[in-house]
Amino acid sequence: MKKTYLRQSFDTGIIFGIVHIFCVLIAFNAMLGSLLAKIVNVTSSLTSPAVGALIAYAVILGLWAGIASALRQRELSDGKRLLASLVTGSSSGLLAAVLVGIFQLMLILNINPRDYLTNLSLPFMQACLYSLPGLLGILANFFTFLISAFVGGLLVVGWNLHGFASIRHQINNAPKNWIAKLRSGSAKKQLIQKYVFYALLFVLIAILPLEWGSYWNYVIGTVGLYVIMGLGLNIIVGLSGQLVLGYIAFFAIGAYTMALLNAPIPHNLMWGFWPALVLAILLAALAGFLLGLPLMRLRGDYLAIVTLGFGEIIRILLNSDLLTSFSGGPRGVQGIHGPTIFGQVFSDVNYMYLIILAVALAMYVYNRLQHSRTGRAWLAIREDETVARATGVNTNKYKLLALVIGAGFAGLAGAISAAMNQFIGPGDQSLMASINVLCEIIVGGMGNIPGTLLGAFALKGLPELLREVENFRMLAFGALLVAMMILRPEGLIPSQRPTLELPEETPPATSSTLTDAAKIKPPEENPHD
Amino acid sequence: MTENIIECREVTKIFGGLTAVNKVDVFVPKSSIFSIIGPNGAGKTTLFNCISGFYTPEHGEVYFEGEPLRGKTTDAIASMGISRTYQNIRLFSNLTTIENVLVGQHHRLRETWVDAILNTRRYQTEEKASIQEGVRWLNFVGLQGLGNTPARSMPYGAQRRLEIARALGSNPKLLLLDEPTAGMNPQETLEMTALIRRLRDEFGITIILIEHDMHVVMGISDHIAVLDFGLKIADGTPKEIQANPRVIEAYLGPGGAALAKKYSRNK
Amino acid sequence: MHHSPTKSIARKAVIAIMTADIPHDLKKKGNQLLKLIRPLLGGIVGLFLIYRLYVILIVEHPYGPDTWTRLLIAGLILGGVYSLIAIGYTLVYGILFMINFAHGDVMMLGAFGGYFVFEALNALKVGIDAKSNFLNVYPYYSIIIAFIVGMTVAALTGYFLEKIAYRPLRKAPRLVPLISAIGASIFLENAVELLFSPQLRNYTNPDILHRGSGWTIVINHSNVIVPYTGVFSFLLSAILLVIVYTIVRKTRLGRAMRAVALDKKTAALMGVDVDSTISQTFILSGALAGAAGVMFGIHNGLIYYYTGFIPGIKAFTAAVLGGIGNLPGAMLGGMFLGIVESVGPAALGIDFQLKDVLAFVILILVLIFKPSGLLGESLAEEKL
Amino acid sequence: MKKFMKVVFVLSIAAFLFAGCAPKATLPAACTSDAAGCAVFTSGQTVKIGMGAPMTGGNASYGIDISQGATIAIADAGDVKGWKFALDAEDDQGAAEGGAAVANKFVSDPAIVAVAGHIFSGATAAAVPIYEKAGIPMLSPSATNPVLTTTGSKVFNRIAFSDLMQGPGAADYLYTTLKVKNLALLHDGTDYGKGLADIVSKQFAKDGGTVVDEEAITPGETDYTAVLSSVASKSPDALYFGGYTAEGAIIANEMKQTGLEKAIFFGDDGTYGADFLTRTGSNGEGAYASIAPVSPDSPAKDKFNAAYKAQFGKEAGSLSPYTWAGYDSAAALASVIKSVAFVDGGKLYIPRTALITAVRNLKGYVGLSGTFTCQSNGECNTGSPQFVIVKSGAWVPADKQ
Repeated sequence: MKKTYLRQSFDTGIIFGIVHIFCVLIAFNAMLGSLLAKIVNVTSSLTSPAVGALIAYAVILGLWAGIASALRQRELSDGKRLLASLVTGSSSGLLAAVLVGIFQLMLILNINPRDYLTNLSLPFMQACLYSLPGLLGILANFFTFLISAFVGGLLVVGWNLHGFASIRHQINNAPKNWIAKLRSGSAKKQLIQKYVFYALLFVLIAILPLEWGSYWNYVIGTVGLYVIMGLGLNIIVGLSGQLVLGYIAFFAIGAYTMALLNAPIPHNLMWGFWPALVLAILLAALAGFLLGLPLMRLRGDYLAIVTLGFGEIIRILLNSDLLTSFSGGPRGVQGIHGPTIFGQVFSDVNYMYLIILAVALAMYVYNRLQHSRTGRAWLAIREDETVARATGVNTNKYKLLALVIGAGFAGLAGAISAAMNQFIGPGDQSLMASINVLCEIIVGGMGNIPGTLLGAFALKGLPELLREVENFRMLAFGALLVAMMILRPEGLIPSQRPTLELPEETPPATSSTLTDAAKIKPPEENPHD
Repeated sequence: MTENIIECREVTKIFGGLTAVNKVDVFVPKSSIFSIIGPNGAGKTTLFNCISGFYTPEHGEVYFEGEPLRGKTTDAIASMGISRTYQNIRLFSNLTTIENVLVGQHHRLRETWVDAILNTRRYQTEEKASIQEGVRWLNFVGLQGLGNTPARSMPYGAQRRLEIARALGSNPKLLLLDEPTAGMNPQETLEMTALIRRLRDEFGITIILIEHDMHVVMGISDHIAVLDFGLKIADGTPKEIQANPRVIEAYLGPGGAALAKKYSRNK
Repeated sequence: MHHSPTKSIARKAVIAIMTADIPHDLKKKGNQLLKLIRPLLGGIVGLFLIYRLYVILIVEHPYGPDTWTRLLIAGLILGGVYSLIAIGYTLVYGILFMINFAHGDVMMLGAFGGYFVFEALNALKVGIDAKSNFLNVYPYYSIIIAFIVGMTVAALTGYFLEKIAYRPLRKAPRLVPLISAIGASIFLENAVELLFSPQLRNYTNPDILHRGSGWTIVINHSNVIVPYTGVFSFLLSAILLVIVYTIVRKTRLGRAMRAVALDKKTAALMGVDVDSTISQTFILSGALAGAAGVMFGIHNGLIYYYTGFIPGIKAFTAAVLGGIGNLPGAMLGGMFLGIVESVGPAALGIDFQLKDVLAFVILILVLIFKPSGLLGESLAEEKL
Repeated sequence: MKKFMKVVFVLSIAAFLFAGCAPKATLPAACTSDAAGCAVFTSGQTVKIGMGAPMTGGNASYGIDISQGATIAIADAGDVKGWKFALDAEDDQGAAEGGAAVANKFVSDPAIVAVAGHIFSGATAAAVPIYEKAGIPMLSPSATNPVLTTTGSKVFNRIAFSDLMQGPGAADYLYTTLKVKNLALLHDGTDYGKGLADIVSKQFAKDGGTVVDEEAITPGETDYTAVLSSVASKSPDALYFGGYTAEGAIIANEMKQTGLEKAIFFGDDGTYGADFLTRTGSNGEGAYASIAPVSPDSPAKDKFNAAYKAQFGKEAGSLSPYTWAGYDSAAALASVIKSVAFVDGGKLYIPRTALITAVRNLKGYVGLSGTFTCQSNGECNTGSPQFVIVKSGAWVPADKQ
């Protein structure tokens, strides 16, 4: 049955009200407040925020509610839409009023709920009541929502804000259109575009590391390492379709190889960076092989849990008393020697360039494989393992190969990061790290390079950018992840298969290069045209 | 005896209680079209699965060119020269059509991941050649110009043809077609039958066919085997089969034989 | 000890992979290798385990029967909680084929629900003297209320989780709901941290369930305590497991669930309301997680926003171990895992620090031999 | 449109290039002579003290608690010659990667002159080399990993009570004072707990006692009866636990139901604190802990506790045992900064190298969690530990002999 528009807008209001209550209870409003306060330079803290800031927050939320509910009633008349926004405002305001009403009660009865709801200090509750006495504060809260929602409605009706909806839609399709635009146009134009693009890219890559200081070098460097891991995992999950949850284990193996070979404690072997790098990659790959060998029969989530277990096993062992003498135990390995250039150790800039090179290499390899017989075999396995097998693909071999190569990528990333941080400890090898990489490739769009790049920035860059909101950043991150999946389930940049240029009229058979193709000569001209 | 490319000797496949295929003998001469018919659930597809190695029969043995297939993995069997299509179309739906055919060629190519990374001559030549051959197969089955369209976005009939192109890509000696004309209109059906004939006549591929459309079956088969409830109830040329009362009963139920006689006399 | 054979096989296979192409005979060898490696690896580890067992139990036997009893008790209690959470995983997996990563956090929320009930009832005075508060005057009611509230909170969480985070993704590729679930999990954890502070909370039990006290059995001159809380949570989980099993096997809802699990389209055609069935599944699994949470709090006594994470992962492991999607499997897996974790290290003479390693190794071994878990349906025949 | 983008891009490149060679202002001699130069503050700017701490994830309580302690310290510190102090607490998630990220962020912010941190040793180890390069002194309240002070770092100091001080003392006390012959050790697998346990077991064996069992637990869990039962089967006189309150309290509780009723629970400064009492109740009676030499209740501490409760609504120490150390590290840094900062021409200058040496030369600073005098290696909380026991629900000094 269809709800009336009033009922709908009432519900909208309720939802916004609930969101508001949640925000107040986690003192998110105060955080926004203190951000605003920072901008206008007023002292304010989470425990006793500036009243003005809280009002500002409430107004913003109210406006949003009003606009949302007015936009929702697209087909209705302006009057009704205003009414809708009013209803929304009142229902959300009602909830807000109830909340602060309870606050007022606690203040009067002098109950301190902080033992349970940690943010509700008395000054905070005062501030939420706009430090007004008695009913005034409650009414004030109610009317902030009511009025701002109404204003929101006016905005929509006034000079119409359907813009919002369409903007959202555009944002949704932006990457697709953008790519399409790049792909469009004459071959020559495309070529020029391509060259210009790469030239600019090169200039950027050449200049930026020198310019943007150690912090951004570090952040972008980490992103780079995650790109490498993302590509590696993409070979396993994106191409060959095996869900692996303990991917970080291979990273750990690479990192510890580098660490144990190039740190004074515990072994003081001092192989130097480059041989250690090679060995790190090889050992990680070998680990992938040994893990994969017995598990080829497993499919889907069984493989997932086993690899998850593998990751945990590696982490626990690295942390355990058993291997302390070997791997440094919980203390990890410190003072790892990095590579040297002209006799002096790498600076952050040097590392940046090293990582850029590694990323370029990883991209190259990934790209080559993706469009080869091997890559096609992987995709076939992902699409339908049984049929792939019946078509003559040795699925075991190729699944194993994917695991081995993917693990190698992780080893590379691990080795570099160990040298860059000059430290590696079991603390970094947590399950969440594996999950981060998985999220990276899925958020970005599985099985393609631009997606992986974007995903890496989203997952490693975003939390850095969100630093301003301190404790709220992981909350925001989680919410974004869900929203992301709902809005763009196929990832920011959906994969699409390459367009091979196919011969127009088929030249005489060159099947000599194909083994035993001699037996069978496909027709030169075909009957259907 | 050597003329038979495939020999099923007393092949028996049991699922739990029920015997899907029961002591079935099938001998298929080289470069012939051999049809397996029978009512639904007669065990036709199960027999296919035994041949292409999805199932290993409980009793009996399948010989391909005199070599027993027991214990061989499906990919090994495929690379021996047996390839097949599926009753419910099973393409690599997110790959393009040409890529589907290229996967079909997989086991004939020699290029490896190392070649791909180093972009060796072998990689380049093989890619070029295999793409060319792939395109020719696409043209052969009548999908010219559709090389770069994703398999999933193709019409039903085209998908069936693509499945055949993929099977041909692996350069088979024996081709198992599971209801190739199912759900096709008469026009498409005609084209398909023509296609199947050409496969035998031009390339000498042996074809085993599961088919419900009797016109097709009687039209193109050299030999027909009839399965019913897992048992082979008849075997022979189309003429013999048409005359065989047991077959007619299997299809038309008891008394059907007489009915059919009457019908044929009237003709 | 079991490195040399694996290594040599590894070398051969690496060559196999590196070499341009595996010619037929060699390919056959490769497949034989693959066939060989499984029993080889499994056999070696299995032998190792048996050897250790022999050494500990027959040769060294460092523990008396009292210790074994204690270990077993701990294992059974742990197993009870695990299987209860595992059931939740398995229900959801069985019907949606997705790993509900946030399930552990649903349990955590349930635990908090029970916690607040106990706190409130503890503060609620029902007599003149200071000691007489509702919690201890009416302990049975208190416990019942706590469970009702905890289960309700968790069930609601499960319901909204599905409605908001999973339902829009029904048609999406398999990994997408998983990521959404991970996001939800992160969100829930941090939300609880921000609401209630990261502080560890002490569960205030009613005195009849006082932690640490219990029946005392004397086994070779040392008293083994069977804690009330432990017995309580074990029995309760057993009862709940039976209830769930009957719901799924006998009731209309159960039939609907199984129908949807088999084939959503057909179920819908047969007049099963797929959406509501899935919602109810989430409510059911949520409620179980909630009960598990309250039990966890009552027995273990400490909860915080991260409480759900480790049990969540363990329960998922248990579910897979038993054959995910299979109810008795989840119960078996949970019990098995619990006992392995508490008894295993002692029985094999391994550091207790490595109990999780042991658990996962056993998981891997089981899956090597039964790729679909202890009671899972077999994938031996290729799916067609 | 495209053209416009290109112009913008070229301009931005140019901007980057010019940013490199901005004109330098004339500096006072103290700064030009200083190897790492000065931090310069115009009027109205704030002098920032950084803190890298786990604010999210499973260990958030430590970071949040310690940063809250430091916040109060900054409030108490007042101002340096008219310039305000500010605390910049960043989330490093307690791990190396985060530690390096935060460190790099801090060194790129010229207003950060010193760092009260990091909290966890992993993050700290990754951060030290970065501060070393930038010349920013550290004073960690809680990174106890002994290796940290052995790498010869100039900038790293800690007021965390060094394991090397605490461990041997505890072992001797167990052996000589408590007459323990058979000791079982348990640690939580963190570098702190394990480090202590290892040192204690070595020393105890050297004293002549026998270590009957050494086990590790998995932190974050709440049921350790299994491992405790196996420990009990070795029938030790005492159980030494290296770790933090959360696990320590659970163990003290569960010892009573796993056959360790008679064994003494002996904890460290990580298990010491009000929270241990509330969580163990009667089970905690007779539990020992070794702590840094400080009177359990100084008036300053009471004042702090009151302030903490008022501002954050929790008892100080209920989130982590390091609240007071957090206060101390920030307060000590503030006092040192005051000592080296000078005003010249309306600007505040803080010579960085001078600050580093000043922190390293910290002497007899009386804090809430101890009296700090930094050694040449950066250990600031030395001296023999003090031992406390739980008597009738309160920590009281244990009797020495």
